[in-house]
Amino acid sequence: MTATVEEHFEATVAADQRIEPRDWLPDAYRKTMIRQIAQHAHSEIIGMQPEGNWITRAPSLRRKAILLAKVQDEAGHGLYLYSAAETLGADRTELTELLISRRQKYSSIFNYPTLTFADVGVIGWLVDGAAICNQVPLCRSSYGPYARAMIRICKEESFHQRQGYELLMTMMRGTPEQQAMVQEATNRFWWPSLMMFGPPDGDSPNTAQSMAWKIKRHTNDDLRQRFVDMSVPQAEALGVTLPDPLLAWNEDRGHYDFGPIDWSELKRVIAGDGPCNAERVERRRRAHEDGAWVREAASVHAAKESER
Amino acid sequence: MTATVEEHFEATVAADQRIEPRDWLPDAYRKTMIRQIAQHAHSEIIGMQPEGNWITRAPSLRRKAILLAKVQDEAGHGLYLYSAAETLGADRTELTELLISRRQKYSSIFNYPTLTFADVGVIGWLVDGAAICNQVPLCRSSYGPYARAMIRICKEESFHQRQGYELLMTMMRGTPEQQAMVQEATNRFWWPSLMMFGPPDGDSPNTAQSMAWKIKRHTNDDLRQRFVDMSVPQAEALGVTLPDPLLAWNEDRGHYDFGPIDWSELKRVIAGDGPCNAERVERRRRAHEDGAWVREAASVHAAKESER
Amino acid sequence: RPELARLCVALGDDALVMSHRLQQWCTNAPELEDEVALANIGLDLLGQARWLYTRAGAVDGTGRSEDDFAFLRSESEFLNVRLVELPNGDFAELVARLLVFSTWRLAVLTRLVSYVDPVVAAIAAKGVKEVTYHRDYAARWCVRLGDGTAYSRERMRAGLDTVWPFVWELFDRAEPDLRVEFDEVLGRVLSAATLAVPTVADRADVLGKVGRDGVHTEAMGYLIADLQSVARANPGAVW
Amino acid sequence: RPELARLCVALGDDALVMSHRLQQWCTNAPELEDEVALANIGLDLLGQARWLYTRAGAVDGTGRSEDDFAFLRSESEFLNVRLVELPNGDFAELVARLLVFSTWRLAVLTRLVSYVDPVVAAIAAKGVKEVTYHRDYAARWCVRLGDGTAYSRERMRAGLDTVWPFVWELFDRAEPDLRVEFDEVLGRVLSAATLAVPTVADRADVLGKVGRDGVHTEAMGYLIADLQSVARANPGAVW
Repeated sequence: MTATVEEHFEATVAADQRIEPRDWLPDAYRKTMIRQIAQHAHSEIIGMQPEGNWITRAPSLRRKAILLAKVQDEAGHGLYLYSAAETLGADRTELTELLISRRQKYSSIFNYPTLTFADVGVIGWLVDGAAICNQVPLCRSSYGPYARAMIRICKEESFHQRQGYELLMTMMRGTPEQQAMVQEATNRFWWPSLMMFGPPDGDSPNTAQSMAWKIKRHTNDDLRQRFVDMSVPQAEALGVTLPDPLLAWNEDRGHYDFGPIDWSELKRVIAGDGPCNAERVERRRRAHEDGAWVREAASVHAAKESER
Repeated sequence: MTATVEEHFEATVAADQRIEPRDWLPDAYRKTMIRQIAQHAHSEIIGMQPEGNWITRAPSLRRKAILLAKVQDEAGHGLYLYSAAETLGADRTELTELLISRRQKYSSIFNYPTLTFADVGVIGWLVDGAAICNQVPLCRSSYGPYARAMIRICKEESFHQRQGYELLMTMMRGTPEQQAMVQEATNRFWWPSLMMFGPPDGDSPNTAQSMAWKIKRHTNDDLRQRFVDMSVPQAEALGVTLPDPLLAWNEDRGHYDFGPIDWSELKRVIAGDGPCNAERVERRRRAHEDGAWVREAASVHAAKESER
Repeated sequence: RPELARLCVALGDDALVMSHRLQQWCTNAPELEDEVALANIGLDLLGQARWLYTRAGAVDGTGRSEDDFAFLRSESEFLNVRLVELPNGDFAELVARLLVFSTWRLAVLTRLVSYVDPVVAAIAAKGVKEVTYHRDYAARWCVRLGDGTAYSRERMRAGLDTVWPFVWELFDRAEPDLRVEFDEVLGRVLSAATLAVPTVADRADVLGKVGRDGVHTEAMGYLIADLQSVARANPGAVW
Repeated sequence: RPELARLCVALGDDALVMSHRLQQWCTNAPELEDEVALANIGLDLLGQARWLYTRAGAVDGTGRSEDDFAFLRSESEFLNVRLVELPNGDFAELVARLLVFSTWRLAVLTRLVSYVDPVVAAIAAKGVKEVTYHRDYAARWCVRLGDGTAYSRERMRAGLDTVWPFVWELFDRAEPDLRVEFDEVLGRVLSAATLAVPTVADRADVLGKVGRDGVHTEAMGYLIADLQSVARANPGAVW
C-alpha cells in the first residue's frame, strides 16, 4: 500500500501534474511545502508594513487609493497562502506564533525602511518585479493549492508592478526633487532586490531536492539574471541609473553582467539585525497580542450562538 | 492664648500686613487659602497643555524657544504654588489626587482647544492678560508665601503677555491667512477670557469673606471691566475686531460697555463637559500614573542611600 | 449652489477623515479578515470623498480638484464632524465609532438618493450599498464583543462611552427623523449586544461652533499634518 | 568650508531632533521637577541647534537662516544620528537615550572647544556647560532607576537595550578615543546603577548608510511632518 501511494506521488510529480490535499505525500515534502508557503504568507503580511507606512501620507487621493488597495491585496494574499498551508495540516495561529517568535522567516527585503513616497513606486517596480520572477514558476508548483494561489497572486502582483512603475514614470516627469527621490530610492532598493533571489547557487543547499520535487524550477542565479536583464531597459526608459558601475551588456552571454553582491549584508539582515527587523516583528506581535481578546470574544460569542 | 493669636491674626490682616506660616490662623482661612492656591497651581499645570500642544509645530525656532520657555515657566509656577500650599499643611500628592479625581477645579479657560498657532499668541495676549488682572491684586494677599509667589509669577506673566502680543503683531503684518488666523483665534478666546473673572458679583457668594480676609481685593465685575478697558485699545492697535457688537465707549461711566456674557456656557464648562475637560484631566492623570513607578524608585533609592 | 458645494465638502470630509483613521488601523487589526474588511471600508469612504470633492469643485465655481480639497485646505476649512477625527483607541472603540458613523451616514445617504442634484444622488446611491455593508460589519462586531467575554463586553461599553459624547453633533441642525431612525437602529444593535444605550454627557461645542463650522478637536491638526505632509513639502509636484 | 558647514548641520540636527523628542515629553513627565528639567534640556539643545544652523548658513555660502534649515529641508538632508529620532518610550528609555546622547555629545563638544573655527569653538564652550548638566541629570536618574525597585531596574535595563543598538553609529568614522571616553563614563554610571553594559546587537545601517548620510528610520518622516507642518502650510509667512 505504502509503495503504491509513494509511486503515485512520484509519478504525479514526474508527469508535472499536481499533488492535491487528498493525496499521500512524503513527510519531508509536506514539511518543506508548509515552510515554503508559510514563509511566503509571512512575507505578504510583513510586506504590508513598509508600504502601509505611506498610506496616510500619500500625496494624491488617487495614489492613496491605489496604495491602500495594494496593501489590502497583500493581506488577501496572506489569507490564501495560510489557507493553502492549512490544507497540509498547518494551523494559522501556530504559523503566526512561529513568525512572531522569529522561528520562521519572511523575505528580508521588508527589513529595509521606506523613507520617501518614491519608495512606494520602487517597491512596486523592483521588489514586486523580483517577486514575480520568483513566483511565476511557482504557478506550476507540484502542490495544487499553492500553484492555484500563486496564479491569482501573480496576476495581482503584475498589476501592482505596473502601478509602481507608472508612479515612478510620473515622478520622473515631475520636479527635480521628485526625480532625485526616485533615484535615491532606486539606489537603496536595487541591491536588496537582487538579494531577494537568495544565495548564489553554489551556496544554496536545498535547491536540488526542491527542483526534483518541482517545488522550485529555476536556480537562484538563473532567476536573478532574468530579473537584471528585465530591469536594465526599464531603468533606462525611466531615466534612472542603477547603482552598479559594473552593469554592462555581455554580447557573448546574451545577458547583462553585474557587480558582486555583498552577501554579508544579506546574512546580517537574515540574522535579524537589519535596519527594521525588530520593528517589523514587534509590530506584528503587538497586533496579534492586542487582538487576542477580540478573537477570544468572537469564539465565545460563536459558541453561545451555536448553543442557542 | 487663643484670644491673643486670633487678635494677632485680625490685627495683621487689618493692618494690611502678612500672615506667615508660623502664625496662627483660623481654620476657615487655612482651608480657603489652600483651595485658592491649589486651584491656582492646578491651573498653571493644566494650562501647560493647550500651549504645549503647539511646541513641536511652532513655525520658527525662535517662537519654539519662546513657547517652550513659557510652558516651562508654568511648570515652575505650579511648583512655587504647591510649595506655598504646603506651608499651610497641604500635601502636593494629595492636591494632585484632588485634581485628577476632579474634586478640585482649575481655570475653565484651559478647557478650550488650541486650534492654530495664532492661539498661542491670543492666549498670551488675552488669557495671560486676564490672569494678570486677576493676579496683580494677589501680590498683596494677606498670606505671605502666596503673595511672594504671586510677585514672581506676575512678573513672568507680563513677560509672556508681551511675547504673545508681539507674535500677534508679527502675524497681523503677515499674509492674509495669518491675519485671518489671528482674527479667528480672537473670536474663540474673547468671551472665555471675560469669563475668567468668574460669575457676576451678585452671583459670587464667597467674595465678601475673601475681601475681608484680604485674600481678594476687587470684585469679579470690577476686574472684568478693567480687562475690557485695557483690551479694546490693544485690539485696535492690532487691527482685530473683538467679537462683540455691543462693545462701545461709555462717556458717562468712563468705561467700555460690553454685551451680555453667556453664563450658561461657563457653567457647562465648569460642570465638566466643556470641549476639552476630559482630555485635560485624563492627560494629567496618565502622566501622574505613568510616573508612579519612577517616583517610587526615587524614594526607594533615597532610602537605600540614607542607609549606606 | 454654495449650499450644494458645502454639502459635498462636509460629506466628503467626513469620509476622508474616517478613512484616514481606518488607514491608521492598517497592519494593526486583530485578524487578517479584519485587515481586509477595514481596508475595504477605508477604500469605499476614500472613493466617496473623491467623488464628493470633485462635485464640490465643479459646482462652487473654483474648479478645485479632489486633491486641492484634501491637501491644500487648512484645518478650519475642513467641515467633518468631530467624531471621525478622534484619536484611534482599541478595536472596540473602532467598532463603536464605525457603528455610529455608518448608521448615521446610511440614513443621510438614503435621503440623498432622491436629492435634486443628480450627481450627488448617484454618489449617494452607490454609497448606500457600501455603507450598508460597513454598518453590518460594525454591528456584527458590536454584538460579538458585547455578547462575548466579560472583558470584551467591558471594552465595547467603554468604546461606546468614548464616542457617544460626539453623537449629538451628527444631528445638530438636522431633521428630527434622522435621529429617530438612528436611535432605532442603534437600539436594536445594542440590544442584540446585550448593552445599554450610553448615558454619558454630550461634549460641548466651542461657543456654539462644531466640526461642521470648521472648529475641531486638538487631534485634527496632527491628522492634517500627517495627511498633507508629502503634498505640502513638494509644492508643484504631480503624483 | 563644506566640511565645517556639514559639521554644524550634523550637530545642529542632533540637537534639534533630540530637543523635539524632549518637547514631546512636555506635560507627561513623572514629576513637576522633571517637567522643568526636561524643558530646560530641550531649550538648551534648541539653542545649540539655532547657533549651529546660523553658522552653517554663513559658511556654506547659501545664507540660509536657522529656520530654512529646520523647516525647509527634506528628511534626507537631515544628518542627525538615528538615536535621537527613535520614537519616545517610557521614562527609563528617555533616561537611557539622554545618558548616551549627552555623554557622547559632551565628549564631542569638549574636543570642539579648541576647534579652528572660533564660532564653533564658542558654541562648543557654551554647550559643554549645558551638556554637562544634561549628562548629570540623566546619570542621576539612571542610578535611581537601576538601583531603585525591581521594576524600575528592569525598565532601566530595557531602556538601555532599546537605545544600545544605535550607539555604534555615534562613533562611526570617529577617532577611537571618543569611544574609549564614552565607554569609561557609561561604565561608571552603569556600575553605580548596578546594571551591566548591554549586549544587544548593533542595528544595521542601510547598505552602509546611516543618519549622518541622511538615511533615517521610518520614525523620522513623522517627526519632520510634525516639525514642519505649520511652516510648510504657510509658505511666505513670517512668524
